[in-house]
Amino acid sequence: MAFDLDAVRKEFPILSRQIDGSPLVYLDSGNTSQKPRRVIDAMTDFLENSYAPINRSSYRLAGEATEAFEAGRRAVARLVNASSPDEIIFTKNATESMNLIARSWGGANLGEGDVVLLTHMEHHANIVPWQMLRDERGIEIRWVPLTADGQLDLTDLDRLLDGAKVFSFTAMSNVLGTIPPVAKLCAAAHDAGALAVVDACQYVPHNATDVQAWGADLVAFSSHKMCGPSGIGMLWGRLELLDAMPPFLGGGNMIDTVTLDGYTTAPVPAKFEAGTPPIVEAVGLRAAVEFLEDLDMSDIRQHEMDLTRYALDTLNGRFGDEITIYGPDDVAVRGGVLSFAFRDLHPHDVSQVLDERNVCVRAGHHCAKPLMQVLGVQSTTRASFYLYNGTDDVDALADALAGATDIFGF
Amino acid sequence: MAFDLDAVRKEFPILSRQIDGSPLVYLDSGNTSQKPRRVIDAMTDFLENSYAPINRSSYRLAGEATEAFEAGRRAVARLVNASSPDEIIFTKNATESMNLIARSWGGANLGEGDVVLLTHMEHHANIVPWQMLRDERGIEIRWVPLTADGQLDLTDLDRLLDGAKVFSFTAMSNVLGTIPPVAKLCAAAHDAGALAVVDACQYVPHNATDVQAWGADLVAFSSHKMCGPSGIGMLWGRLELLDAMPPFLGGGNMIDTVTLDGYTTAPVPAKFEAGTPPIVEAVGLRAAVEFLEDLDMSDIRQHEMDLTRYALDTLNGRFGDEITIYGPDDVAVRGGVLSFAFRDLHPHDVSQVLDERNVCVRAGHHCAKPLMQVLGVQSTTRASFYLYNGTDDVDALADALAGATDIFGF
Amino acid sequence: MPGLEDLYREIILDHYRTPRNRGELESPPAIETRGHNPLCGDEITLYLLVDGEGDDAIVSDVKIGGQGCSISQSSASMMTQAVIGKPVSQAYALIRRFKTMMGIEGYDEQPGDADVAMGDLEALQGVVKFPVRIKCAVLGWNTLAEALDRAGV
Amino acid sequence: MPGLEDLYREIILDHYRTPRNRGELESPPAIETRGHNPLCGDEITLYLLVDGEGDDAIVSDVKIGGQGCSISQSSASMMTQAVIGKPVSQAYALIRRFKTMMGIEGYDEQPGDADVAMGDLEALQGVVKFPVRIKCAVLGWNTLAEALDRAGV
Ligand SMILES: Cc1ncc(COP(=O)(O)O)c(C=O)c1O
Ligand SMILES: Cc1ncc(COP(=O)(O)O)c(C=O)c1O
Repeated sequence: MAFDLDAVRKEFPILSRQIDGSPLVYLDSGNTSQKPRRVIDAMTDFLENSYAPINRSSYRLAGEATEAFEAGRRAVARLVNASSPDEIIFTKNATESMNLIARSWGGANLGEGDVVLLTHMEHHANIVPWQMLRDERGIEIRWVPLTADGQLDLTDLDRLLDGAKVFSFTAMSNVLGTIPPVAKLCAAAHDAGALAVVDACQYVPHNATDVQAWGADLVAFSSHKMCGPSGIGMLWGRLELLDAMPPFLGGGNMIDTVTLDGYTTAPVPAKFEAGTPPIVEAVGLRAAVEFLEDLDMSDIRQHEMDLTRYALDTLNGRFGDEITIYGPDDVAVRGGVLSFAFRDLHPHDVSQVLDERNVCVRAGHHCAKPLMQVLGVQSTTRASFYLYNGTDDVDALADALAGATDIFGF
Repeated sequence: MAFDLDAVRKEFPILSRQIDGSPLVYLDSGNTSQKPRRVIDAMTDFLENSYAPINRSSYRLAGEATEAFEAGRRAVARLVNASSPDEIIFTKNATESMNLIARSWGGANLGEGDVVLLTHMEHHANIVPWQMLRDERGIEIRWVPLTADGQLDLTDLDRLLDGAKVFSFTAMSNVLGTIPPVAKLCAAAHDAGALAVVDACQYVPHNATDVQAWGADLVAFSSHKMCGPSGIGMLWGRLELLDAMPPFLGGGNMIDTVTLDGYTTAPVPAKFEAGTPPIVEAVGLRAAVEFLEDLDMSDIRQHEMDLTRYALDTLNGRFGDEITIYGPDDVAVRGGVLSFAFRDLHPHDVSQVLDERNVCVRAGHHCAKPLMQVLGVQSTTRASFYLYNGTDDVDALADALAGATDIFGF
Repeated sequence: MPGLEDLYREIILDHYRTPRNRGELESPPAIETRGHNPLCGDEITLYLLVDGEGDDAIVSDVKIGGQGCSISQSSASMMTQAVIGKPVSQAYALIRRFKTMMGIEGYDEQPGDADVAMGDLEALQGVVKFPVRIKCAVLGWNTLAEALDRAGV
Repeated sequence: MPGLEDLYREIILDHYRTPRNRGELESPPAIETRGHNPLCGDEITLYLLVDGEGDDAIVSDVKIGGQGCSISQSSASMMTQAVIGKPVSQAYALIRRFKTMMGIEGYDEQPGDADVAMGDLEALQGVVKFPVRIKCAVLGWNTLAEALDRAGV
């Protein structure tokens, strides 16, 4: 079935909201996505009729709630082709997933002088947890640099990976849109004897994902960027690896037994899910996954590739030298994220002017300050697309940018 | 205004659900509470009309969403009488709050041989994080024992606190209902030079809470037990203390700046809120706090004291020696949590029989295995009350228990 | 909804009230394994004696200790009756059949499984209608499987 | 909704296009403080020279470095004009008045504050209607306050 943009948009209540008489042009999905009706309804219905504790109580309502929660886990496992639902850990967000990796796997396996390889286009979530580990135990962090068009410069990869114990990289940059060759990087990590960790926060919402085909070891992503609720993140890991990792947070549900003298841990996924989990959120997330599956991830990706092509052409065509769009031009290796500099206007002012026309973009460092330094800027303006965006949104963006001149009179 | 039970119940959609023709008798609120209409509506409305990223983008929708999120923080600050909203940290649940305390404060301040004092009635969330710290760095854990009626035995408190650096205790036991003298314990901790940490998970939902009057240093609690959404927990701390504590999770939002060489942290509360927070959940939590405030926490407490008295009298009266209810008999020092042993029936079977009549109770160790050992049992059956429960629920529980005999024919 | 009579069949209650093969065996020679259900805290200790090697290996004795609900206790009690004196291979087959009956996936029948009689164990079929109790019913079986694996004959 | 003309007043754009007192001062003797807005990454470096002691202390010079949006840049530029040559106590009073104008709580007016003229700074009043920009407008002011605190006269 062809991708039907109008039908898709009708599923998102907020997109029919009018602000001051004109519709919302939401171009900030790289930050967080809007939610379709069925996700909202799934949560409301669950709260009104079925809410109960999970894993702990044995009456029917609790059993059913547990089943609804686990159905969320199974849906996520299916979406990324995990070999078992037990390989999916629910966290609070992708950031917690990354911290879990650094602290649990890193805590058990990394010491003084051990090397972790990152890239210059990482989000803070894939930088700071490793820097904390560095401060604590003296690991060494190395960086894969970028080419002029914002792709990973893999020329020296073998040297950088030499002796590395972890290679952790984003599957899609939240600033440049760059999609590196994930499977190839995982294989290179393994060849060097390093763990392959993938920050798939920006990838999973927009692409068909197969963690097994990637050959990755650990993969982090977030519900709120893929039409699902806030308050729930995911970690996928190979079962044997997760089994071998020490726990992260301690408390109820993650234990097998507790005495005054000590505790033993439950099998995964419970081992990594201390305390009351995001119950309603898992129910909403399941609806989000089913929504994406019904549309088909490949069709979503195709739609976004077309749209990104259109956006690059439109903006470059209309503004020429006045606009600098960062990242690769080839949409086969980039997602629908367009960070740019516009004339000598500050991104905050650009965003302000666009907001006047209900065009919502992000201005700032996008939680990727090291990348800003590499690009030689303090901040950028970023438009990021999702399945509900169309060429009309790109046109609205371009029109609003054109209007910016009138105000600043440069 | 007197507490109007019928009016309160009408606010909870699930309570009008009929299962096999009879209503739900929900007696598992110590586990997690049901949600009133206005909490559900606040979240639905926000998702349909106002969802946007917070703290990161600068268009109006994002500014309004940030404001809605922060209003949740202010509401929580008001509820527990924090001296500033900045003292409220949003976590994923109380368990994360406890881990944050153990890892951040404990990590910075506790070493080999340092003493942490806990009590025999703690939840795993206030045990395992400290045991993890013990395994990691050799701290010593001491325990305050219990009296025969399930109160803290404070006879030896001074000796136990001697040399302790932390005293961490529950403000209300989730098994016994016991409410210890929190302010007195905080003062004793301070006299001994120890930090006073309070697990207020079971307290805040049922009692007017004043963290300043307690004189506590750090207090953990959870939204889902107080009519709010799942997926969001809270940590209150004195501002100077939070300011001095190192960060817990690393990533976006918690930083001031990041370079390839290192990071610096943002001021609290952001310092402890890495990644995309529970946005919609904070909006729902605000509605929950306002709901509780409108009813008045003191009236809620009075209602639950009356109900607990009625329940103790009814169950002891009807079943005499056949029932053993743990914990203090004086409702001035106990909340609405009744754990019991019934004849020689296993709690799982009791719960099963009650479930036949839609009476929902928890059977198990209640995430307090050390306490089970102290009580000399493997598990108990637990009925726990909240503002929507009434004497009819207690009667339904008693009737269903009476029916248990017919089946097992003991 | 399924009635309690589907769960608490008379034979189940009988095994609960009068559990068979309760007790301990000296270990070694017996293999001692523990199982428990973290949800409710139920604990079981199983003692296993195996006679012979390879295809000739026989489950010569099993004893059950620990505490649990009617379902976990009766299931373990019935299990001991079903496996004592049987070849180890049949005990494994029974574990597979039982778990399949409980709706647990990943236990495809193997040739010969169908020849293993379930007998009284059929009474536990009703547990499937009470999903949260499935873990109770299989507790003893998982513990037996672990003991057999450790016997490694 | 408030229009962009409420935000981008002509005088603000003028200070943005032609910022006053941009540059550096040798430090020491100047006090150098940095401020930034973690939301957007805006950075400001402020150099402060104070003459005299106690009640006689005067802000003798201020220079601004760093990058930022029109609001943070123009607000800092106007601020320099408003404080250079003024007594330190008046600079503090102006900070309080400015923050109060921005709707930031906890800055109750103190006796004498009302005497401090806001002048062109009134043009920034429109920022209040754009709450996310308030942080931009006060960035320079917070940085100045820190510098004055460090001067400690
Ligand atoms: C006393 C006590 N502490 C801590 C917790 C843990 O709370 P949460 O599951 O929300 O992390 C609970 C609830 O299960 C509790 O009752
Ligand atoms: C590439 C990337 N990694 C990690 C994150 C962090 O995700 P979250 O905020 O859900 O923890 C984000 C989103 O902000 C991201 O874009």
